[in-house]
Amino acid sequence: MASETIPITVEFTGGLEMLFADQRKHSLSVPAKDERGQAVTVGWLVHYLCVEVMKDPRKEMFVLDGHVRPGILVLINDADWELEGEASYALQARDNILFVSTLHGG
Amino acid sequence: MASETIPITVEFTGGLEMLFADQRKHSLSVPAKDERGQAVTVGWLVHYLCVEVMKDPRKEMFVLDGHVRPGILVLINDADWELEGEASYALQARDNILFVSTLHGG
Amino acid sequence: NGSAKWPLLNEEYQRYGRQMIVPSIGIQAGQLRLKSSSVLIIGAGGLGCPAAAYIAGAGVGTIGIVDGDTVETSNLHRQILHSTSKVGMRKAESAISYLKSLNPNPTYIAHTEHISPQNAQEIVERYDLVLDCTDNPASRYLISDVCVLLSKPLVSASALRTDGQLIVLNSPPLPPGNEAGGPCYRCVFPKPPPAESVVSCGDGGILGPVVGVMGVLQAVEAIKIIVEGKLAPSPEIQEGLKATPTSMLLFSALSPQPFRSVRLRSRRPGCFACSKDSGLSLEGLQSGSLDYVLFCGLASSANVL
Amino acid sequence: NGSAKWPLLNEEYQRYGRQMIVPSIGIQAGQLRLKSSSVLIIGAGGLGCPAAAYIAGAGVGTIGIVDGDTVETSNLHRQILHSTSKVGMRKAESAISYLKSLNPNPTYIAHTEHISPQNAQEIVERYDLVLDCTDNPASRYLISDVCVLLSKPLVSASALRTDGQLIVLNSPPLPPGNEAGGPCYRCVFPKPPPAESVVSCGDGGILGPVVGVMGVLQAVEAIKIIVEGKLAPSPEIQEGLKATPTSMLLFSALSPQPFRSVRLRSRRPGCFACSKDSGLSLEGLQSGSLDYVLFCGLASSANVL
Ligand SMILES: [Zn+2]
Ligand SMILES: [Zn+2]
Repeated sequence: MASETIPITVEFTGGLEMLFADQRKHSLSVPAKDERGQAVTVGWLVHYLCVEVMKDPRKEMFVLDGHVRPGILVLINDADWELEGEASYALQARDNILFVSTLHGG
Repeated sequence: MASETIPITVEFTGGLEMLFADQRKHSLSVPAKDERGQAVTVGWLVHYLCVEVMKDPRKEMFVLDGHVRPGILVLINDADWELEGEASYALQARDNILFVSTLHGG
Repeated sequence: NGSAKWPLLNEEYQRYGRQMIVPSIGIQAGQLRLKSSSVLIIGAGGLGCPAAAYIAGAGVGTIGIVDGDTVETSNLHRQILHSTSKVGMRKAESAISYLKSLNPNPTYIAHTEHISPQNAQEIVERYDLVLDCTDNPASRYLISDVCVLLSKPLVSASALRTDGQLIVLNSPPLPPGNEAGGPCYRCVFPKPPPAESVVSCGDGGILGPVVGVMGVLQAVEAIKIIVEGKLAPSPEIQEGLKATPTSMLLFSALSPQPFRSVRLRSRRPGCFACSKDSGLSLEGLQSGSLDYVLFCGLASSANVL
Repeated sequence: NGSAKWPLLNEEYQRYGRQMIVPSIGIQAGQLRLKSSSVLIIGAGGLGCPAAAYIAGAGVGTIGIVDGDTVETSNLHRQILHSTSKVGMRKAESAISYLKSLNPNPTYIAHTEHISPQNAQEIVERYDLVLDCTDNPASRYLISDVCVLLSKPLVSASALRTDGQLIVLNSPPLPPGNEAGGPCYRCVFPKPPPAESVVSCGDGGILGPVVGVMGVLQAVEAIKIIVEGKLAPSPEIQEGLKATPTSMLLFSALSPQPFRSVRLRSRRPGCFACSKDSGLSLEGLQSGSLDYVLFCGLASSANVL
């Protein structure tokens, strides 16, 4: 049980991919439960990405004060995470989590 | 068993929707088996759409000589039906079948 | 005058004939709506140039262009209304000289200044619909706020490198406090990004046709809003409206699936701009009590369009 | 000259700087590839106008425009390189006069005639890449065939009413019989549509920015092919290539999900044009043994661009 994992897809766009080795699409297997035995959430995933996946030292370009930094939209299966319970949303197998950095150029 | 149905989505674009009451997206329940007890195929669906769904009398704009007319692409879950066995592809629940009339204007 | 038998001039039937016969435009109703509407394009750069060309081509009656900049050589790979001989000229005037030669029928108004809290009301209130074609967060918050205060639908786009984004805001454009209105920029982005995370096209680069696609798509959305009669919903229609979510279109030119639509929220309860607790007012805007540059951080303040 | 320290002129660094710093372009390699490439745009209408503007803006070295038509007022809502004062002028020349004022650096070549089996080889062989911006099936089959025979990648788009389609064909442009090449138009559409099912923009109507979006997207695809070095894969690269499927981008302006990418096939075994059993030859084309108008049916023959 402790080693049960769920497959998810994480994508970055709008320049965020540059913080993740220039890779837009990441197929990940994440543990089904966190260290306290709770189902893993998107909030957990953000921390996991920051600590385990992101090699770029500029962590503050992704997470600021413990939250996804302002100007980044989080989409769960193409819907704003605010429609899905935000950070507390429990990850399901084959979920697609998309992080979009808002662009301002024109 | 005889009344078992499968839910599919059929879409028309590129002007074909005008032959189908100007409706681009149709949610249909089709019988799981044809009159001979075989799993229904896309070929069966084309005939069904032509006879049961299409109200426009210009049938030859959709089916010609028993086949989907030249200039219409058939996509099964967003892939050319030639990659999926063409007319003999057996429909699955929640399949999306898209008919695209090729455009020539510019 | 919609009841007149030939409500358009002969030249107009010729010029707009190909779009008038598109069923969703409507032979005369749609074209008359375009002719009687007014559109403000804020920014005559990589987004504003292609957007303006198609909005003028389609026969929108009044078109305003806001830009305080002058044309530079480095603009020309993507700002296709300008030309080499216009380097040094005001962008708003350069753009209008092109638009007049494409279609002399519309009334064109050049606003050769950057949009600011002081001039925003005076400029925006003369138009029915606004296109945000600017290039920095401070302008984007200001434009959204003034569109909420003046009940104007807002078509907003942005681009950088090989990516683009498009979002229709405040549509339907209902008064602050009416949760059936479309969300505003602050509903989607309540806090501005840290200044050091904001990259301009000047610093990050931009592929010309990438920003071009986004600008043309702004014209598509603007024409749809006008032709479908959604500029200002009548009070009866407002009664029946429910909370309106919006969607954002993402474009990544290098991706095998280059476009993606994502569902965003409807108006945010407690939004600083569009909720019943709104802290915005036209007086506050005029008096300078809202400092957008400070709000967005100084690093992005170099060039407030 | 890629090894020279400053292989571009000072004006070019200024003009193209914003796109040169996009990582996928490459500061100098990508820009030099654009400068040394040549692109043929067949059709200076609703697709060709915006495509040409961004291809010229980006600094492609040689740009040819093929069009036998003259500018009409009814073109101007969507054919944004022309202008009211150019009504009656040859479209190819009108377009080039605009392009020169946007960017004087490229070499521009006007082909003021419709493409035909007789002139196609002579025109197309001078260019590295072709954009099909025409408006009828006979031209589309002819252009695809000649691109297969001359090994040119082909970026093809079309539009009608509020819909558009985009497909990259013959990319990589390997010789007929090499199944690793990209599919051609005949692989996807082995039989032409019945003539009575073909609707032109003149008859069916077209929303200007809808065809505009498709034309700008053609420029995006053309620039990607050039910058990524895919114009003519070297023999070593050809060895390792596998069958290349293609995809088609569908645009429906009125749909809540306006864009959709669908996967199409790779080269069709037995394709009349690109398989080892190809029935095509340059001699056959020249001699008129292939009658494209007859092949596509007379109803579409009124205006073979
Ligand atoms: Zn709001
Ligand atoms: Zn072929």
